[in-house]
Amino acid sequence: MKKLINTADTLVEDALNGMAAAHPSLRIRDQVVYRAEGPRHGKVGLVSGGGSGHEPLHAGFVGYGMLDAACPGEVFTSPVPDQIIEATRAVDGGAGVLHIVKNYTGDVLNFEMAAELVESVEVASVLVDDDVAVQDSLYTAGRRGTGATLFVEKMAGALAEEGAPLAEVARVAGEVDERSRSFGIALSSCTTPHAGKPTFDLPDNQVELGIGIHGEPGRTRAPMASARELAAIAMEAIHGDMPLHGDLLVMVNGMGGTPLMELYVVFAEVASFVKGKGARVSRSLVGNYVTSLDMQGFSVTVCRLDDALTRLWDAPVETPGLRWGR
Amino acid sequence: MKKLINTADTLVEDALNGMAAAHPSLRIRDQVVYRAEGPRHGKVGLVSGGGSGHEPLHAGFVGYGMLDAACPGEVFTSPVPDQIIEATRAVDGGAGVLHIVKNYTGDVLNFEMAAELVESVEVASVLVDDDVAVQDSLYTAGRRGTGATLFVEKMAGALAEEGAPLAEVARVAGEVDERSRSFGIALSSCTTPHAGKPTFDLPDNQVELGIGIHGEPGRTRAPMASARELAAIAMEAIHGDMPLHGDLLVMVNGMGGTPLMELYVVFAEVASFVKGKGARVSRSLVGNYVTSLDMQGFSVTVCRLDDALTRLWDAPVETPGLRWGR
Amino acid sequence: MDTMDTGFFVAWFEEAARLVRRDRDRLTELDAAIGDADHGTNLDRGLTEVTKALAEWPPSSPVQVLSSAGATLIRRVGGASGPLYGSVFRQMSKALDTPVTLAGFAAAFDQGVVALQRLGKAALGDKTMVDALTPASRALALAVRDGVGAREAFEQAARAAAEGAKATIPLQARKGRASYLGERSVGHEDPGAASAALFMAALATAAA
Amino acid sequence: MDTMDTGFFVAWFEEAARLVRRDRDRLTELDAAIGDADHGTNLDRGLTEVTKALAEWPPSSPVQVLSSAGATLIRRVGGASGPLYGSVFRQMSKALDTPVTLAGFAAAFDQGVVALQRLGKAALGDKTMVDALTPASRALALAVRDGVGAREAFEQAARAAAEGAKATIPLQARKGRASYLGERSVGHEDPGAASAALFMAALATAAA
Ligand SMILES: Nc1ncnc2c1ncn2[C@@H]1O[C@H](COP(=O)(O)OP(=O)(O)O)[C@@H](O)[C@H]1O
Ligand SMILES: Nc1ncnc2c1ncn2[C@@H]1O[C@H](COP(=O)(O)OP(=O)(O)O)[C@@H](O)[C@H]1O
Ligand SMILES: [Mg+2]
Ligand SMILES: [Mg+2]
Ligand SMILES: [Mg+2]
Ligand SMILES: [Mg+2]
Repeated sequence: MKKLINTADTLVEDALNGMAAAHPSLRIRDQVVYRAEGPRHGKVGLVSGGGSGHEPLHAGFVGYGMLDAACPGEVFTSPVPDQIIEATRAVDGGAGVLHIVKNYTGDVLNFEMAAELVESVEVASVLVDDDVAVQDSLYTAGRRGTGATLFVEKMAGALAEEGAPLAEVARVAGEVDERSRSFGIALSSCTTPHAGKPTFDLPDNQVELGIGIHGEPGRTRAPMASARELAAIAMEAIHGDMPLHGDLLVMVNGMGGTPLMELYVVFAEVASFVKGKGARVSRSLVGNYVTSLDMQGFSVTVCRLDDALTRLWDAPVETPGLRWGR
Repeated sequence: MKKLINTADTLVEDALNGMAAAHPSLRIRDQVVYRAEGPRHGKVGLVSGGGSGHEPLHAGFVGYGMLDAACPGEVFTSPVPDQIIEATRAVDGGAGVLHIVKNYTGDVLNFEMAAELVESVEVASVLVDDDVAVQDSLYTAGRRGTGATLFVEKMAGALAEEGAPLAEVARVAGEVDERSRSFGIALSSCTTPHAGKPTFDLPDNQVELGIGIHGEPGRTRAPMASARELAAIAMEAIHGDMPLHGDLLVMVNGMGGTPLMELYVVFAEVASFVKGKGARVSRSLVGNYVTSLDMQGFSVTVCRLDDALTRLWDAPVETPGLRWGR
Repeated sequence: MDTMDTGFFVAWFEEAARLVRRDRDRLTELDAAIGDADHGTNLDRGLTEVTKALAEWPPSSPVQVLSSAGATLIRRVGGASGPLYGSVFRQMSKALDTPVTLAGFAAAFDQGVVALQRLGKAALGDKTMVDALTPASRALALAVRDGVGAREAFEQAARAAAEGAKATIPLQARKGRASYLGERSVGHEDPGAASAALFMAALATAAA
Repeated sequence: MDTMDTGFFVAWFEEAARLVRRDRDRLTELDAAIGDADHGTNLDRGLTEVTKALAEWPPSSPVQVLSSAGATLIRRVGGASGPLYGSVFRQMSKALDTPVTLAGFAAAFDQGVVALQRLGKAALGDKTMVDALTPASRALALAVRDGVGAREAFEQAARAAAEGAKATIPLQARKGRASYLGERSVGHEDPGAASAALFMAALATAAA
């Protein structure tokens, strides 16, 4: 294993120091990342968080039009309640705070504990669970939260920026999640710095289908195939769960180790699949946004837009990881 | 080798189709990427190009405030004169065209041939050669063009957007190059789709120092070390060539396969090195901008800013790969 | 050992920290197979903090040891296991009567396991730490009923936990990250059950 | 074979295309060692286009074969080798007198090598294709002087090119991408010199 780190134990801290040095728009304190300018009176505060290793998610999405604070945990480990409590108090502008939580047992438990313990701040929370690879049943922890997290953060962030009340921001956040589906495919395992070796072994002629974002193995293995075939597998899984029609926001997301060039190849296939179903790619995003360290592979996330959501997507955003309109 | 491609032979074409589908602001014709809106009368046109595999460079930097056209070649192979001629003619708004050329024999020869053959368009050209790892002497092809290409494209692009004449745009482009230095370090080799295996073998305890951006081996090997030590090696090489002082634009660039988190760790070390020399990081960029397919590693590029260049850097830009102010 | 004093509880966590440090890589490897390869690191980080806190602010009662350990695990581990283990010990601290008899310990421990199940909603057989902790709790209850001594009781609990952990191997996970794997989770020991067995082994050692 | 006709020139490029296709991976591997692992692919792509163009628009003279091949290489290869090889054949086409005698061929070929050196500024010993093409050109000139027949002359040129290519192994590169490697370029055959040797081998075969 070769990694650009000082020590595995200081990785998160060192990376946050780098973020602070690179982005004067951020302020970082006690492993929480804030907008430098602090909370705005009357605006709903948005707090998200989760394990590190998914950069730019979440810390890279702190800024105008998106999050007010992000709580990064250790690599692939949910943050602890202290961070979340601290962040929630700090970003409250008197209008309450929305917790954006990916549906993992760890994230859910730590955010729940924090929400119980934080006092004097009205807290609502939205659970993101967009991954169609996992059956949502009594026999699983429910669908994972993956790529749609970015959509929720962006659109809820835009709405909060406009001054909408907490209940409305929470409602729209939930709506974005409900209208979103994801599916991920890995070509290689990632290597966590503490483990020091790949989480799983994957032969050269196989891929993992239905991966999450913690470098965990997927639901099944399949033979390695062309970009066209792999894109079709992901899109069929999504389309089977939520038939594609109308205007779509489509993200082809890299897992961290896949060249942008290849993500564009996948996007071309995804776009032609969408067209083939009579739907329309009306907004898109191609790049490394919700990653799993150095894993090679991609995920597709689709959100069915309406006019209101399109407007929220298009609204100005100014964060290290996503920026337009300012 | 596992890659998200259909075939190695169609890779560039497939990726460009994906770019076209993802970015309505681009128009792609005969393997040249243009701004969709076409040339603006009286504005100097900016054309760059080079091998593919460095995405988002160059095609991802086509748009307002940067390039007017990019000519992508095959993977790691300079474009051919036809592309450059076609692009040069298409983007001319009557004020002439600047060719931004990285100093590689292939790029230089193909752009030179194109410049000779293109008729009725005034062409100037700037050669980017910022890589301090290569000695600039009679016994080499001269310093390579690497990360500074992005700086040149951004700042010359901003100046062209303001309506400056060709000679002035070319002069400033050259000035940016002169004030910029880079050094790159690889932790792993990349794999080109045609070769199908890593370009070089690198033991787990070694790194390549002084790499370019074509996946070629570097000047020497050194033992694998901490982010702090590797950053110091890169920065000492740069500082030894161009003593750091004053306000600096600093880019920590990933080679394509390195997680963003690790790039931030490197950036923290680079920033503290700069501070230690009494200079100041006044602008920065951290991410995958000038890549070598799936190579793991990083490069640092430093540009000594003055007020005029800072203003050009800060000016609005709207491209798939770099965007702010609009 | 008729009653368990503060030193006993401190020894318990120190030994647990030692065992988890020793088996950190094994726990992480178990988690790599059906999870995200962080369980050993998570718990090692947490228990290191627990022993540090116990050394810095020496507790004056068993209840304090448990509440300090519970709070530290919640505050320092993160992930699923942090709040879950933290809740076990926090609830135990609330339910514990002093002086601590074996019967009192067993009752409080059972309350801890109940709190864990309330929080995590995992049932026996879902392939989680519950599959090691529930048999351990049952073993303690039986030992109390049968009038077995503390040392022997803790050894029986440790054995039950170890067997419970091993028995997770053929199960399909229904809770936590491993549940995403569906049938592929079969054939691997649950990392949380494995670490729970270490907690119970530490208990036996502390009593020995 | 007193003079060389259009068919001979077509056969030359067809054989060159065949050899480069056959040795594509070897050329790419040579380029991987001291360059960027694309020389085999580059040249294979270019020569495939050359033979396609020659088939689609059958040339009616040796000059047309050379100018078509030169233009196609410039228009389809890219990289350093595209313009360089393209210039050799384009210049050769300009300098060629018909009917093509061995002396005429040798003189035109030498003009091609001169054009290559004008463009690339590489001298003998810089570890480039020049190190294979210059000895080949010299061998042709000597054969003309000594009145050797064409077939024999081309074989001598092919041998000289092959030897020139091998002789690049101990050299340190001073031009092209390999020059960035400094001393590390020593010990490897230059890929462009190796492909130049294939061009000359193809010439000998076309004449056989
Ligand atoms: N709902 C739950 N109830 C009980 N135990 C659980 C539950 N979810 C997960 N666990 C336990 O937590 C362990 C994983 O802990 P850890 O790896 O530290 O956290 P994470 O899964 O967040 O990475 C599992 O092996 C399992 O024993
Ligand atoms: N200046 C030069 N003069 C002559 N030949 C050169 C020069 N630069 C490079 N070459 C030749 O080109 C070959 C490399 O070609 P190729 O790999 O196709 O292009 P690139 O170097 O652009 O990837 C080298 O092996 C060398 O023989
Ligand atoms: Mg985890
Ligand atoms: Mg090349
Ligand atoms: Mg885990
Ligand atoms: Mg090459």
